[in-house]
Amino acid sequence: MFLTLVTFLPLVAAGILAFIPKENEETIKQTALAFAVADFLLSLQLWADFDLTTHKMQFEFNVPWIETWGINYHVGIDGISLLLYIMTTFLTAISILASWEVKKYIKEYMMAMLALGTGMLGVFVALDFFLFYFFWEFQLVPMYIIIGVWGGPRRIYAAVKFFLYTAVGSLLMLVAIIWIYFIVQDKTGVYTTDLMYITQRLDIPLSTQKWLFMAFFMAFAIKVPMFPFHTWLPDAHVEAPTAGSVILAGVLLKMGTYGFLRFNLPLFPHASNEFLPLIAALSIIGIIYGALVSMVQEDLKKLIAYSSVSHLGFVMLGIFAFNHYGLEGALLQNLNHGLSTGALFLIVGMIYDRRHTRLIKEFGGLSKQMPKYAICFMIITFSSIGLPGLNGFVGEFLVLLGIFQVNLMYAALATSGVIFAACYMLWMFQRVMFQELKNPENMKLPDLNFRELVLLVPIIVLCFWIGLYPQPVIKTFDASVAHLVDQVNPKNFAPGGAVHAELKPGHAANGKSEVKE
Amino acid sequence: MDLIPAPSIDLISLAPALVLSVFGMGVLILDLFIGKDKSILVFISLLGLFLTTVVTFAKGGLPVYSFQGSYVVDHFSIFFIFIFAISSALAIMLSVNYNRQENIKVGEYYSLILFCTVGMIILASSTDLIMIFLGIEIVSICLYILAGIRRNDARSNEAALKYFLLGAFATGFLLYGMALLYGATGSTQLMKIALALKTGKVVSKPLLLMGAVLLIIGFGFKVASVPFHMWAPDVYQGAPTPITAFMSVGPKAAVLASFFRVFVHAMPDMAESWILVLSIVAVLSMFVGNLGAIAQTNIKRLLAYSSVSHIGYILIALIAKNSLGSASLLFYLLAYAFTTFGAFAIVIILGRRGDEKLEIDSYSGLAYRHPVLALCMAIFLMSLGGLPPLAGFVGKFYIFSAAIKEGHVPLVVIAVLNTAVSFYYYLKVIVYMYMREPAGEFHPTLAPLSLLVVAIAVFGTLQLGIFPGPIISLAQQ
Amino acid sequence: MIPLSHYLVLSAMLFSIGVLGVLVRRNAIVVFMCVEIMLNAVNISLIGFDNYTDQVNGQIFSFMVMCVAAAEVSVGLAIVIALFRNKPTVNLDEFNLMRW
Amino acid sequence: MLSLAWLVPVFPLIGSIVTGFFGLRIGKDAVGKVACGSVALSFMTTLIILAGLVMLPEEHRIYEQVVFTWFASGDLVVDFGYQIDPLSMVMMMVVTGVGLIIHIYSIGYMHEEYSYYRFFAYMNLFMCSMLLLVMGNNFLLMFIGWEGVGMCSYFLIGYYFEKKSACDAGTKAFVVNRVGDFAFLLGIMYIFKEFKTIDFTSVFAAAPNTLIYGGEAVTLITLFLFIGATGKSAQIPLYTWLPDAMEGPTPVSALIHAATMVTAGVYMVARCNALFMLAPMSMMTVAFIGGGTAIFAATIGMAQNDIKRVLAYSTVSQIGYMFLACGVGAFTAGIFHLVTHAFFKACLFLGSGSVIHGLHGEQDIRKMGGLKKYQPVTYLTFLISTLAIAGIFPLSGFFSKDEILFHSLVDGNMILWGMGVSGAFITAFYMFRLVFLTFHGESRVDPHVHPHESPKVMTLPLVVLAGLAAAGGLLGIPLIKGAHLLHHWLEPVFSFDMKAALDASAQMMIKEGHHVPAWSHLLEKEEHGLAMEIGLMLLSLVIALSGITAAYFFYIKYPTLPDRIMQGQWGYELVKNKYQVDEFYDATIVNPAIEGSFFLWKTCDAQGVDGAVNGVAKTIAWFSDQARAFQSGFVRNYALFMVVGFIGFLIVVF
Repeated sequence: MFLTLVTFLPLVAAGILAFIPKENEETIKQTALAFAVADFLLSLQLWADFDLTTHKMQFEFNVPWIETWGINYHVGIDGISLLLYIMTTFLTAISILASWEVKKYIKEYMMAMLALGTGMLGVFVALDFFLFYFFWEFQLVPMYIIIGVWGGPRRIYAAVKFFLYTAVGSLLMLVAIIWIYFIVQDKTGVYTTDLMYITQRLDIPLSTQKWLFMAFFMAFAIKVPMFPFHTWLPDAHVEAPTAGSVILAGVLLKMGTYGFLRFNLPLFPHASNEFLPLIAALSIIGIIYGALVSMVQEDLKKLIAYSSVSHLGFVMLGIFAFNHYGLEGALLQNLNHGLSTGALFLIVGMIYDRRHTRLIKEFGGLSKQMPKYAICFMIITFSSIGLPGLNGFVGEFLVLLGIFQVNLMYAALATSGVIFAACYMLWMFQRVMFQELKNPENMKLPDLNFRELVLLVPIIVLCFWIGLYPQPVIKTFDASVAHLVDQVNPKNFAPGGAVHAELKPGHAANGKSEVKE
Repeated sequence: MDLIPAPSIDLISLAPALVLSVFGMGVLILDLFIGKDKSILVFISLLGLFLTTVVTFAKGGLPVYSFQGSYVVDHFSIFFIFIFAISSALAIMLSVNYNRQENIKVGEYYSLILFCTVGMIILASSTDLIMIFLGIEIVSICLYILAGIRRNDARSNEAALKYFLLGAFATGFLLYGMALLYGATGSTQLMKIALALKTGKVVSKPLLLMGAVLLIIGFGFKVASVPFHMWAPDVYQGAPTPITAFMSVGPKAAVLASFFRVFVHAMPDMAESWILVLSIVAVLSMFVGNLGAIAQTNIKRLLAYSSVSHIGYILIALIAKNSLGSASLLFYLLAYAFTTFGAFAIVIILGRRGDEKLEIDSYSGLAYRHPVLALCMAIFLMSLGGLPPLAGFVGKFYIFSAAIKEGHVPLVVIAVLNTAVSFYYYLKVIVYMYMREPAGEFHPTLAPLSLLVVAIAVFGTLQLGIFPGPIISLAQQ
Repeated sequence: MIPLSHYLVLSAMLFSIGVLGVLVRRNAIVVFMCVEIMLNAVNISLIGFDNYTDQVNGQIFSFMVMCVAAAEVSVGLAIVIALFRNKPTVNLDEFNLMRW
Repeated sequence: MLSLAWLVPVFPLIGSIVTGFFGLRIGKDAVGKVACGSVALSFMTTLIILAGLVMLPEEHRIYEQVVFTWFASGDLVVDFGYQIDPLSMVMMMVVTGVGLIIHIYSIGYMHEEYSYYRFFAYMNLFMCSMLLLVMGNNFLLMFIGWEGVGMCSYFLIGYYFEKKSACDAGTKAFVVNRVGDFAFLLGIMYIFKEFKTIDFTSVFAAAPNTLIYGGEAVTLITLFLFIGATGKSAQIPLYTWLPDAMEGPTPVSALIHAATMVTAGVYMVARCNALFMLAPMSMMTVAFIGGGTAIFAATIGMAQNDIKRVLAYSTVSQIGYMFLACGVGAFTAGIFHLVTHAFFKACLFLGSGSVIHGLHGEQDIRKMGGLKKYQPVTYLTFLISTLAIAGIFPLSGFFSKDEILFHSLVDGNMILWGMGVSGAFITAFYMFRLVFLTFHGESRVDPHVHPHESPKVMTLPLVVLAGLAAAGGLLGIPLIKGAHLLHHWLEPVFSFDMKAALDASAQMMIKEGHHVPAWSHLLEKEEHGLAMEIGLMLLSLVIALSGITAAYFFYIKYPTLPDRIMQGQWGYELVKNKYQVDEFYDATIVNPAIEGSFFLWKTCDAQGVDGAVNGVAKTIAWFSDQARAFQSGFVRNYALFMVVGFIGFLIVVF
């Protein structure tokens, strides 16, 4: 019940905001921030009460929702989702504070932000297919509105692209969800969409697994985004307002990787193993390709967007290492990317607020003018590069270590990403912050104000904390990851898995003939 | 053996149609005796619809057949009558203000809607080809008139003419199909047809197939499925907006009910043939509807094309031909009714005399002038698109479930891809409402009844989307 | 007895004539008359079937068809008249205000 | 006493935080005091630890201190722990000692700078990272330091961030280092895969029983590690960043790019001697890369005109010697040279800094000359260090270099020895060229500049370092038994039982069913007479002297000769242009990468991938237009479609 409260608190806050007259801008902003911070603090309580020793779902809450279909309102949290959940509340609060200077329709903006918060939190706690899909699609709308209304010049194009692209993937997932629903019903006679129940009992032949895997893969790979499905991301990032980018990078992309962890791996372990080469290849291409393309970008946000493609490649690679290191590294890297890239977007947003441009060539030598900004930017840059001692390193190392156990070539190719990361980040940093301060427009830029420091300092502190003492974070993952490793271990599923898992002939006869190769 | 057997007529099972007919005639007659103010007629019509709904639930021990099995009262038909009553009531409520604004001072208007509803009730309850034919014709003839009720408006006229000529043309096909079916099986009653098919007592297989195809054309026309949909955009655009809304929900639902009975109940034993044809029709409808809608600039035409695509989704429920299929059909239609009426209600509210605001770009910036209206419109559009937590999503989920249960996965994949395409044009409207600066002024006519319609529609859309449980249980009976 | 196929062929031919008429004629009234031909074609086959199978359903059906056809005529002509008031022509090709 | 170890890196860290965040507020004097004080504290702590370590019995001279568990995942446990053993002790002494001297020097050198505090913050942070590097008890902690020094190096090279060349050099240094780090990381991961741990002690103890001598695993591991070392220590092919790194302030060059950071690679290879000894192929690679770099960089050094660049190439070349030593298994010799090199090269750099300071920023040796009368202290210390690097008896360089040459012949082969010897000749030549051009002869100084001697705070460190450069050889006096202190000291670290390792390997191979090759010859140790050793010493002395003589001949006796001879010589041009390696890298790697990236972005991404996405949208829009076109508005058309549909369906059904 507490979990439900934390999840829906932002939506309630959005409802409350609706009743504040839109002239009271300060009240609106403060109320929104107060609720977001409160939600963050409440979510910390979850961590405090979290039992590290079990992989089982905690804070579970399960009530029937649509009984006829066996759909429940089932929420719960485990080591995999807990920290993503907390990061979501954290970044929601940060984003709201980052949006202090939004000029138009502030009330609607805050409402959208808060509604988005609930949508994202819901995705991470939903333990019912239907409920998951419900939240998964639900959060699209506020994000779409945020990009489309408060975005840059090509915001409509970007917003529609974002929406449609992600919708295509998720609709295919919907088909798969329904399919699973009937497979389970055929096998057990129970109509249910309960994830836990299905995960334990879903035992399907490899060919079916492959199709279902592909459907889920499309939904999540687009969200992540993996290599050929990434082009919505630069557009969305470039056009989104600062806070939108922060949320997009910090949370929305994580929903994709979370989906792989929560659905693809446990539900289709065999297919996951079969698809490993493909996904590893796409991830590695993503890592290198994202980095190279990022190197030559002229727009700061686009650069960071492409760097996300690269970073998320690491995360995917870690997930598909199927071992403890890789998975924990991926989870950690999820958080790290959320923090570092979120902070980078904030940083770019701050300079954009001052100069109304994000073109790298417009800048140069800002260090001289804005030393505080320079320090923050520098730390975050190195965190993004993955410098040991900052947050990026541990996750990256674990991911690489994980994939190394699988294949030396994968690891070698992926590790080359660390070189490219240094190239594009440092080159960008050099052109923006170093060199001569030539552009007269940059001569009088004010340094960070108090609010902006308040935004960045907590993130920087977290960066150091995760970099120097990530143990509390990793411990949180441990039990759940160990369980997941077990689930995807080839030893634990029958080879072929076919005979006893055939569908009943009467029912899906057509389906089989049409669907199997 | 009596020479003239006394027909066993169960009046209670006929009550809905009878009550509504009485009210319809009452409205017609009363119209002669009252002055210019027709609002009393509205009240009486709504009362009639309400009473119809009440008496619908009076019958116990379902299903009950009357007229030697030509007419049935079962859960299926009751649910449909419920849908019809809601859609007709909403249409009437929407019309009040619209008629005032467009200066339509015709008393028959309301009685025609009521008669049309009677036709729908008959259509949904009939289990005999003759009755079905009669029902369809009652509905159609009323609609021909209603579409052209703005006698001085060239578009309205044109709509009526097109609808009428093509409708009659399609009736020819339908009728021919019925005749051949009758000839092939020796009966006009659906149950006997089913029996004949089951036992193989078919005079001629080609005749049967031909009949089935002709029936598909007839029904397909009435529900505006591709390639028999072409009247729909034009007629939707030309007809008065409340009638457009009405047309796109009630009559279609009625025809679908009958469509379902004829094909799923009467011809399950030749399913392979008609499933193939219906699949093609469904796929074409989805594609043509969605693709056509993308290019539209007129909101009514857009919604018309969108309704074509929705027929595509609904036909999947028929193709599934299982109990889930019928239940999902019911649920989807109810959801669709709420959503469509809601959308059209907003269209009507935004328009005013001489400035109907039917072009999509006239919606620019609506969200900043009238946030609630814009939000409602967005809800309806998203529900049409099928986004949770709205009714349209649950409906689609339901239909897709029915189809996947039968293994029609490719069909469903096509359907979901089409859904994605459809998001584009629904989003387009939202883009105009939310993401563009207001272009002109808005002068919505905020009539109480219209707003009530919006409120009901929003409530229905959200209720069916978030807590669809009760209605699903009802639909599954 | 005249074999059933004769009825059916006649009916089909009439129906086809009606369909063709609808497709090629421009005058709204003529088109509508072609539709009537189609309906009557159906009547022939209905009665033919009846005659052949010794039933009455088809005859009842054809009565219904006639009634409906009559009703359609009245409505159809009313629509044409209303149309004619606004635009003095019955040429269908001149009615395409709404398209695309 | 040893338990104080954790404090050593903490002092500079605190110093860095204080100077970095409060530097502007507390003023320059305080910044200087804090920075030097923190390093001094670490130095003193190091001395205490040294005392503690000395007091331990020889075979127990290893002390591990786990501060906390950095992270653990599955069976991977990475401690934040320190390891004090003779090797790390040597490094700590060098780092803190030389570091302290250079910090003091910097007070004078950097005095005019506005962002004085920033400089010291970076310097202190560097000290902290470098100490982590040498003190870490596992590979990953070493890697923290490894990357940390890289980052500080990046900042310090780009200290004058308004100069584009400085920024470019910084970025280049970091990126090239990253190439090495990439391999280092792979090496660490490989080690973990084989050993399931990355702690030094466990890995090295388990190595002989886990890895097969000369096997694929150990060869790959060591090669990966060595590539990492080439990045950090500026060896072929990753040396190009170091000459550019001279963009940084001179104390930085002295501390980071001469004495400490760049030798981290040597430290790492020496640290992993237990692994390298198992991989003969890698050892050969190390030796040849080292020897090759030694001679290659030396030739470039002959033709450079920037005083710091000459020293930079000299550094590259000297580190090459250290690798050469490691490659032939003479790890002690490598570390010995590392130590002496730290002394004399730091002195040289600081001396050059003094010269530059005295000439107000002039770095071109063609615009110097005759400075010895203006800067006597600088000249003297510079000369001592130059003699040391040239290998003149009895200065430190003589001992360390000679040891390397001896081992390269005895444990290596003639080729390696030849490389070393010719490198020594060239070294003597270009170093004296530098001295002659800078301090002797006619003054070519810009008449507006008035050279002057540097302040005490700068000359004192020079004197100290010159003293160390002169006396450093005492650490390893050859020939006399027991007088080679360093050798004795490092014995516990570098004692590798080859026989046991080979036996273990043989057993593993038998277990796996492989044929065991004959390894017995590896254990044979040739005995060399004293005469040979002395002969080699004399030979190298002669070579050094001839190098000096050549330089004298060219640059003092006939100063016009070099120009006349070299004019238009392709060989000279080639050397002067540094063999065009930078250009080669630009043309083959950097530019293709950037152009390729543009191609990927503009063509692949925008037109290909995104083009496909938009193409789908466009196709749909096109179909939409088509679908619309059917809707002609004519009733008869609509009817026609119905009939067509009807016929179509009839065809489908029948």
